Amino acid sequence: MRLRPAAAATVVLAVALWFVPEFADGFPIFYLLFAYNVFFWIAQASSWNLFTGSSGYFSFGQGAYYGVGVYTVGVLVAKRGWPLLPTFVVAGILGALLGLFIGLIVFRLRKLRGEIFALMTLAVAFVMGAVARVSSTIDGGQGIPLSGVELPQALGDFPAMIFRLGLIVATLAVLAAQVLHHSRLGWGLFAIRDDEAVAENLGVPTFRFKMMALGISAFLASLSGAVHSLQISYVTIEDVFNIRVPLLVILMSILGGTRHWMGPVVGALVVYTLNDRLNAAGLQDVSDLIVGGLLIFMIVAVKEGLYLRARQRPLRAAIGFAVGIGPPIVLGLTDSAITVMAYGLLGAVLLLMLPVTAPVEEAVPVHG
Amino acid sequence: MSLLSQAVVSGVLAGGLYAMMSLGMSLSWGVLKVINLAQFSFILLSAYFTYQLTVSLGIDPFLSILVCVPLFGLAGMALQWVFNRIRISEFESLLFTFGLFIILESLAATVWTADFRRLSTEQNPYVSESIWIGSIALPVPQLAAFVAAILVAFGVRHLLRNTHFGRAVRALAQDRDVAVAFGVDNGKVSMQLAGLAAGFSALAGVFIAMSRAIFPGLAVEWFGIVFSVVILGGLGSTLGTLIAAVIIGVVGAVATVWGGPPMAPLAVFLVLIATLLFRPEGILGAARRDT
Amino acid sequence: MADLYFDDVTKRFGGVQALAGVSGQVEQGEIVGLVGPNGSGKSTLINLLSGYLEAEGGKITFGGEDITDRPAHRIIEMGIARTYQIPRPFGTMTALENVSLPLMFGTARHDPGRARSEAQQWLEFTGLERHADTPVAGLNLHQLKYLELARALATRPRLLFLDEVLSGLNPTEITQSIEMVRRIHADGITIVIVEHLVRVVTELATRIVVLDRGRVIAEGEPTTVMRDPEVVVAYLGTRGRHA
Amino acid sequence: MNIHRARRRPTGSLTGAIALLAVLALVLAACGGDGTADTTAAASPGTTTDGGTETTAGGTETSTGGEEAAGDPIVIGSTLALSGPLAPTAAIHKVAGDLFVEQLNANGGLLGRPVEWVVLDDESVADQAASLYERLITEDQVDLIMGPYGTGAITAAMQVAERYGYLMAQHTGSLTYAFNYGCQFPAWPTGRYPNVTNPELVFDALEATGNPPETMAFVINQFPGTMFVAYGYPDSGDAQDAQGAVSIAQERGYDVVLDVQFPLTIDDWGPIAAQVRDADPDFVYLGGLGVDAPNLIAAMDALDYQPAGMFVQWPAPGPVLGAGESAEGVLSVTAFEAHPPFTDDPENAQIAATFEEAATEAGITYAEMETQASASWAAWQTLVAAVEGAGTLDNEAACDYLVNNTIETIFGETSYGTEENNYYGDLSYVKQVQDGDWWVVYPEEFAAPDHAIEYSPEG
Repeated sequence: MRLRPAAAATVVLAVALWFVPEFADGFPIFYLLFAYNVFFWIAQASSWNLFTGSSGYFSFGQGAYYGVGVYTVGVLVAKRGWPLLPTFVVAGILGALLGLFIGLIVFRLRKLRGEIFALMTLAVAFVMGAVARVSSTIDGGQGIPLSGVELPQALGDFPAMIFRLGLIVATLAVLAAQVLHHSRLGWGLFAIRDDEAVAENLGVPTFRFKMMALGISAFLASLSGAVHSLQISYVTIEDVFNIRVPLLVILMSILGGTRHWMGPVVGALVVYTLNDRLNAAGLQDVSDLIVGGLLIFMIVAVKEGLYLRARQRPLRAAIGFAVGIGPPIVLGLTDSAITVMAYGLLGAVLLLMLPVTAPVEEAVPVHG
Repeated sequence: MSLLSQAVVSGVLAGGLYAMMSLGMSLSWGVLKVINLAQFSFILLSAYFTYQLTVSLGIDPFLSILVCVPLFGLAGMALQWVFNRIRISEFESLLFTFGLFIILESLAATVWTADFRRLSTEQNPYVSESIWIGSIALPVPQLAAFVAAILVAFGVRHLLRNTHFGRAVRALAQDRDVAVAFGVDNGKVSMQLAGLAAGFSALAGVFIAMSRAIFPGLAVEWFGIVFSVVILGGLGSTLGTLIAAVIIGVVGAVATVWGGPPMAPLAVFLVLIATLLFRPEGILGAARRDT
Repeated sequence: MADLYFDDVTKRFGGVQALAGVSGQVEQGEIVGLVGPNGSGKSTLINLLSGYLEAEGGKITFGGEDITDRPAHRIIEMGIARTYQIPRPFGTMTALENVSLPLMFGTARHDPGRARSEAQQWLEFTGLERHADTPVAGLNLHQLKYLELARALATRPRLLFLDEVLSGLNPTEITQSIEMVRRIHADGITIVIVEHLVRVVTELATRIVVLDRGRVIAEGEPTTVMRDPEVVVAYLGTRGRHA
Repeated sequence: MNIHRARRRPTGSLTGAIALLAVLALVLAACGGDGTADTTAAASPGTTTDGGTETTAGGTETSTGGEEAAGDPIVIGSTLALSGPLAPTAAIHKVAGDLFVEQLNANGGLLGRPVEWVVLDDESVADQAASLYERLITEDQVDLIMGPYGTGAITAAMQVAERYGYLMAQHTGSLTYAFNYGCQFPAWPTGRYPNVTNPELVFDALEATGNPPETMAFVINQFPGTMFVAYGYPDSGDAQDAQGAVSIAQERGYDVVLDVQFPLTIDDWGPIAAQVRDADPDFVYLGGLGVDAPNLIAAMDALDYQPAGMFVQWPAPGPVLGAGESAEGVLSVTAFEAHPPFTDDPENAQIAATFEEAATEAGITYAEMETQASASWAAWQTLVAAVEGAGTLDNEAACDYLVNNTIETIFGETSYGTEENNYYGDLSYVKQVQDGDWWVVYPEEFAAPDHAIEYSPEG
């Protein structure tokens, strides 16, 4: 398959970003950590959407794959002293195996669809936590401190390292989503999403395709979880196997738009940035009101997702962003680039939320 | 032996509470196609209201039912009105109500602080009281919840089977468009049902306040158990919900006694998975129709 | 030599015996009309023969190969395609994308780009070229039925099942559609057509098979078959039942 | 989702609301824009030209006592679990911190400059805490940091602090084996081996009654801290870490008739209560925290069962008392209680009194100063003592000062800088519920006036 412009752009961007840490004196190191977190959520959201967005099988299982990744590092590296980088790959593979195992059961043994499939994945996530709790080889309630873990020096000091690791995983996830989006696999999945029986009857190997997508998705989610364990630095069941990750991932993908690979990327950037700035904006008691409120309004007002909406209304997005960054620049609150960006995104989002008047059919074809 | 039987009984009663907490979610998801996380907020807030009424008015906690149930019933209806208005899809509703959940939790934290709130034994004598059957103790709050759950489950079952409202609801549950085509007033019926669902959650909240300490972060801890009950019982099946909750309560209790408390969640979730595999539509079979 | 051959195929849904051992064959180049009252098993038979459903009993061979237990997505490679009574397009795709999909699978296995360009010609064949980039939600029933045809033809079938392509169309549309079927047949594609409008079938088909309650009750040259008393009873009887 | 339906929905009516939300959001974001989160700052960071006298004197009271702090505020950053499961206890640390900073500023501030405390919400999640500390240090560039609350958050924050060489005083981190950062200063006097010293203390107390229990039941919350005290942490490779309450009990010849663990979140206490009743021990050792104690007590009450004696590791004190009669005689450990001899020192008495006011005002149900609040207070005293002692905001210097000097905290003479991860000894005392309130009852010399431990296996 030839390299498409989008993919090329992604690779170029990734390579460029790779060297950002070299100029770390020019900006607060926190930017690297912030960027890492955005990468993390991009990887998670993209991996979720890779399967669910394409196939229409709604999964709550993200927490399970993520957790497998985190605990693989916790157990093998912190407890057994395995080297870090190889373990990442192992974590990804274990996650993929879990995904394929689930797939085998729900797609072959039983043909579960819709809600039942969603509930099944939710149940699996619960079980993973329960298993970690009873098994003292995994956790057993003690939790696992990762303070002693040997970090690879090759990638630079911690901020640079985790930034680069996150960058790699996010790039992989986005590339995977792009390739899928334009491949026979992708089209097969889109067909499955629209009408699985007809797709099968037209020659789409539905079972194999669903398994492939699930495997890739789980691999990426678990890999990204493994990297994230370094950020957590102290792994506990409550922190890892909670409902937070799956809910946020679903949230980001749907807000950004599940129909295009850019959707989860946009969703992750917007949600994480606003969440970070609002939650840290002090007045904690009201910041939650805003996060919740924004969420509600976005769901109501931008059903097709921010990305597609922005593509129909690029002007709105641009104006919104400009208006957004206005106040802080006027008020001279430019000491934090992230805050300024947050204003921009907020402005863009709010403007995009205004009702669309012109017919949406004008929308550029979603796929292709 | 007495240990096991006592454990089983307390499991059954705990099941009553789980059922009470899950009925609203099950109806909302199964019939209205709204995955309503706000049900958890209703439970939490109702518990706080119960706490507040009992402490500041010095009334019997049971009396707060008279306030909480109608109050949250109305809240539920209002919310459903919005959902109908914006024609929300199933998974959009999940996110919408997640936002609501966040908001309501932080409101609770603002009003009652993040600190624990627990009715003292004087204010709430029931917490340590039991009704005895031979050597078996039936703790009052759980017992009350259990009885309430049975009444509600069968009440709703009767309602749905033998009333015009019920037929309308079942019609909607099976195929909304067809039902509407046949003249069912989706808006009215769904709001009524949403009101009921929210009322049930409020009722659960009262029993929660009577049986344990509450704090804003508590609500999210209920996700596991409630979703398990809802799944096991079959979406929208009230009787299924009740039975599922009891099964889960008992399985958890027995696992606790035999394998230790950490075994309880594992046992419960394994039962859950087995059910999904072999009775995907829930223990009572075709849940939607059974409602 | 019989191209499609099926022997004693059975299917039941719950308690209902949809097909109670149906046998028959379809010769190369035929247009077989499959008729019968509602619930007689016409669509079920098509679903089995096109691999959409799995038969419980019996044997199906095509071009001498046993395809009874072959997974649906491999049947298409054999050169069997079908349309649906109620059109089932891929709802989130444009007309062109709908037709290009089968071209990426089955025997063609083109990459998406090539598939699109080839799909275009099938849209032209069915006169939908102007709607290539219209999301299917923007098409009317007549166009959707043609889209079904285009999608099926894109798989380059040797045998094509048409499940009530005419139902719901107005007289002019019906005439056009019949014309279309003739053209397809003229391209050397064997056709099995399920149709309610007996007039049309007798006019189109080279041979007619009559199903009733999951059984073949008559078969043969159209005009003679339609005069067969049992057939008449079955029809009138059903009409009565349905009135 | 059907794009074509989407557009026909009536969203217009929402516009107003959205616009309003927009304004609100922008305003709020503006508050956070410059990083000034929920802060406690001097009433008026001295607009008067630099009048504050620099000081290099050690100790907690700044030598400029009374004088108005002046100059640019010194910013101290930290996170707390202001929401999530750990929020109930974190709320206490918020009150303590606010009060301490307020008093500090009233007494001439730090190095003569006013102090501003920036506290962010880590939502009880470790990785949140990590990135927030990262932000406080490298983006907001706070001068100093204070530890968060909750084992996970503390561990995560400590890694960040170590990365940038920030001194980290922390209140209640209990993974004593994991905290090997030389500039972390645990104010809570648990000692390096609470898994040994804590149980020893409790068992000594029981034996001091002359009528100790013979059978014991252990009911342990699967929370890292309580697990550590109950079973130790063998993986650390340190022999002493491998011990724990259970093994020590067995060494002492108690008959362990029940040993169960339970998940952090538990819905049904009935079966556990039934198990305890079934084992009918002379003494129940509940390795629990928060509201585990009242929940278990209520469940046992419901079975009409009251054990002869019961100990609970780290309870939320209020709810335990809420259990009324049944809570009488329950034992726990504490580092400070608002009664003599702890309040003999007038300054401590003063602190305890003002804290109670502040806590009551903040709506904390149990407003008296005890372990959590005092540990929090000591942590702040530690930080201030370090900076004042070193006479500079340089974290390294401040750290050295603490390692090499003895300072004064609410717990008395405190010398960190031990070989044992700066844990300076276990200053825990046994407290007991008597007549509806907590009293320290052991060791005698710290017992509240005319209070002594009450226990007998006969109940």
